[in-house]
Amino acid sequence: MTATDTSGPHTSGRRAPLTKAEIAARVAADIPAGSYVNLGIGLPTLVADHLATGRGITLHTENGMLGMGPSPEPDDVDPDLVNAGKIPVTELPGASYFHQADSFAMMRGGHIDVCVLGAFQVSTSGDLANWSTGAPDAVPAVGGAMDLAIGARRTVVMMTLLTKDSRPKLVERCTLPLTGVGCVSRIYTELAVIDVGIDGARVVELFGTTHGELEDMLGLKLGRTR
Amino acid sequence: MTATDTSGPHTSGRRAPLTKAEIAARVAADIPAGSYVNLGIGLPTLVADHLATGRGITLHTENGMLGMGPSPEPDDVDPDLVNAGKIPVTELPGASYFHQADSFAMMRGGHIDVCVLGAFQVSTSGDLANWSTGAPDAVPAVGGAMDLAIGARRTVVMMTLLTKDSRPKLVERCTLPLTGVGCVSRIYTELAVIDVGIDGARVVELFGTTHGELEDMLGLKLGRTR
Amino acid sequence: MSAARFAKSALEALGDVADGATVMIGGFGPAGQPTDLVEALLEQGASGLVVVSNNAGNGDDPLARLIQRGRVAKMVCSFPRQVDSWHFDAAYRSGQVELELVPQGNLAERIRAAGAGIGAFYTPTGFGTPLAEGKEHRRISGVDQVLEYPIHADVALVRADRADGVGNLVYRKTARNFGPIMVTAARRAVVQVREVVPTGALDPEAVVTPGIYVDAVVEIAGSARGATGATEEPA
Amino acid sequence: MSAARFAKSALEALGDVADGATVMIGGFGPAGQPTDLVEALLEQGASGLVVVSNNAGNGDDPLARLIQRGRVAKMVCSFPRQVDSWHFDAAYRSGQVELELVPQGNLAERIRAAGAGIGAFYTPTGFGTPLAEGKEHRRISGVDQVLEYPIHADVALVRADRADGVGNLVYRKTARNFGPIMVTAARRAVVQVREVVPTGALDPEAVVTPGIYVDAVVEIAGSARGATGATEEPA
Repeated sequence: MTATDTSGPHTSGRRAPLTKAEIAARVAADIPAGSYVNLGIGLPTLVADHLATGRGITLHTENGMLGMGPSPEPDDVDPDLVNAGKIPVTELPGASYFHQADSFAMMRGGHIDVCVLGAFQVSTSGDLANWSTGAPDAVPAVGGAMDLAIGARRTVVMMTLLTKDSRPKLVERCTLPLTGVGCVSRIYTELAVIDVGIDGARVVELFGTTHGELEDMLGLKLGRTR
Repeated sequence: MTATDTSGPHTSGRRAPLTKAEIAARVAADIPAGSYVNLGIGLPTLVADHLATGRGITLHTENGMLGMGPSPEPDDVDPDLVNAGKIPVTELPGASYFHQADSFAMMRGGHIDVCVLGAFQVSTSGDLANWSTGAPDAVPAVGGAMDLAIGARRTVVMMTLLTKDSRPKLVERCTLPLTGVGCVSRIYTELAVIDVGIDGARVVELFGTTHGELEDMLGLKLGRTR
Repeated sequence: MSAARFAKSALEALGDVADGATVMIGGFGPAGQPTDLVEALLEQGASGLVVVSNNAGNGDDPLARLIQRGRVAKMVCSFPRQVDSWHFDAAYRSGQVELELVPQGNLAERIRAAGAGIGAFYTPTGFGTPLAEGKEHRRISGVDQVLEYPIHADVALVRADRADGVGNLVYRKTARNFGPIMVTAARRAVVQVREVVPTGALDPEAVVTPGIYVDAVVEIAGSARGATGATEEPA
Repeated sequence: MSAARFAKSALEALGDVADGATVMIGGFGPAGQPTDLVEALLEQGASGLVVVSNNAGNGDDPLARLIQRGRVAKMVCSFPRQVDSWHFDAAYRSGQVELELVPQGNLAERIRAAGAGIGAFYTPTGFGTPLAEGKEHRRISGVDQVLEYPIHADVALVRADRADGVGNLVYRKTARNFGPIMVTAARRAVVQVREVVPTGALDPEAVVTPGIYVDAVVEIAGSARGATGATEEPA
């Protein structure tokens, strides 16, 4: 599904960094037809725009629905029909509703094929930190993040590779409070697609940078897929 | 709800033993209006005939239904609509269907007010044995007995007081495999209504026998309610 | 539970709530919030409450005002922080309200466990995170899991779409959320509905909450589609 | 799971079942038995099966014949003994089939736990009885409870009433029983329905099993109301 010949990751190094929409499209391209998918709040919601209809991809929203459609026209907003970000959505043919325990059973029982989450930090071993900035005066909130992170068959992260003050978000070890341990399998960023996990971080694809530049930027030794 | 003045249990001693239908009526008389009730297979099913309509009593069947009605006319038998004994039943207005986990959650979560079960043995402390005769060659089967015994708010037993070979079924200690520990609060039999539990066995009402005769018959010391 | 009672007002449906009671409040953001019942709780006066709810109030909605007035001693929820959760934020920062932060799936499963008579359960959610600190855990089938306990309540306040004469309920779209499990976990479940319909009018195959779980029902005319005020709040 | 496939025959829907597989079979007595799918399993030929089902066959129904032919190594069920369970009785007495007897509520909850990602749970059911012997237990909130583990399966065979084009299912009356939980607990869920209806024809509020749980569907004309043969069996 992704580039696996060794020339792939490296010859693509001189392409430009991706826009957010392009990252979303790149995430979408990896989602197999027929998948059940949960998109986390924030950046990952952009992925929906790139899931072509006709591929039979069904969106789950953990507040209790399968078959979620796009935002409604203003006149069609229904306050009883919202997504996990409390944003009004619509219902597609074949939709179904269920209560919170059933919805999280669906997620926690491993029935969702792909979950796309945002992140503050991801470790090279796949640990995820995406619910708390660790600021001492912050009001904490976790929502479904911890369930989503470990419940899906495959959890991937869509994020910028650097924070606003240019610190790497892909790290040897997360310093922020964890959401889940070893749960992320791949990150999609503006500069690279990188697999993470027990084998460490391995570059899958580069955009507007080189393997060496990326290693320098992150202060990490990165492997290559295959 | 039951006789609580001390004259009650004793002056009633010279009434005749109850028929099975009369035991069922006696059980029914103790069930408060508005109750949700589960009737075990066998003898307890007779209780349904004595639950007057208009008292708002709703029958639960653990195979997945509330609002169970009586047996259908032969032409109206529906193989998709059976009770826990796999006998065809009917649906009353206000009925609802649910799956096995939800049905047993209803039972196990303490939402059923009264469960009426049959028994092989009940101990004076309220232990129940009603699923296995202990015969070495028997094919065992338990069904929902263990869940029903301990799940309901109040579990009572309807049974004959003696086995076919005249051995007492109310015993100091069950010798047959247990269904549940300390779960029965009252037994209804042809000769007596008896409370059981941590305070031991206490006679509530007698039919055609005396307190002393009953003690001799059972080989037990019996208390009196109040 | 005995048969559902139909009340003439939210306050009558609510009945007596003791100081220090644990109160579950349904809803996920505005969807499914039992706004009129929480208003009634404000009026009723109980304090020192433990409130179990996914969120901790938006803007000046009734739950937010309950917190503002110091009536809530503790919130058990997954996502208290909202752009307009200023009353909770202030109460939390001043130490006026205690917070038990629970992952949303654990919140749902713990409420379900209370209703289903489960004593405790092991789940991988939260293992290795600050929210599992101090909790018992063990490795089962190669996966590290945390032991979680049920959450029971004295009262559950829930909004549904329709009830029939025996208290069977159906909900509407994602407003279903916590309602069906909260009514199972509370000693008393109080429900506001848009419409009470005659017994027999709900399809027995489509009943979501059987009447056995429902203790009191109040019909609030026009309480569907956020007309109780929920729509006025930012999402 | 990926989108449901619609098969032309029960055998095609069943697909490959390996020797030694764990197979869940829905139904409570005749109600909800996926008779045609179990017939297909007979024909398909897998042996050494572990079968999880509330009962262990009636008369000469397909499950009874599966046992009779020595294809079942172990039954996991709550109530194998029926007036006409002669094939199971004989196989059990001769030691040909192993039996794990499970209280019906534990059977249901363990199947649900498998589908819901619960690692294990404590329940009071069975404590102090022979069926809890050797099991871990502890006292929680003053009640003795037994630790029970999930039951997973390779395949679930289930009967529903209708399916739509994405595999959403509705059931009929007490034939619902184990279907909705078994499809969540199996790596592959195969469903026989009376009727396949167009996507959009099922009310999203009344869907009992969302299509995510369904891998293969076969329409068996006239399979409602026991017309698949279940009615011929004594209750």
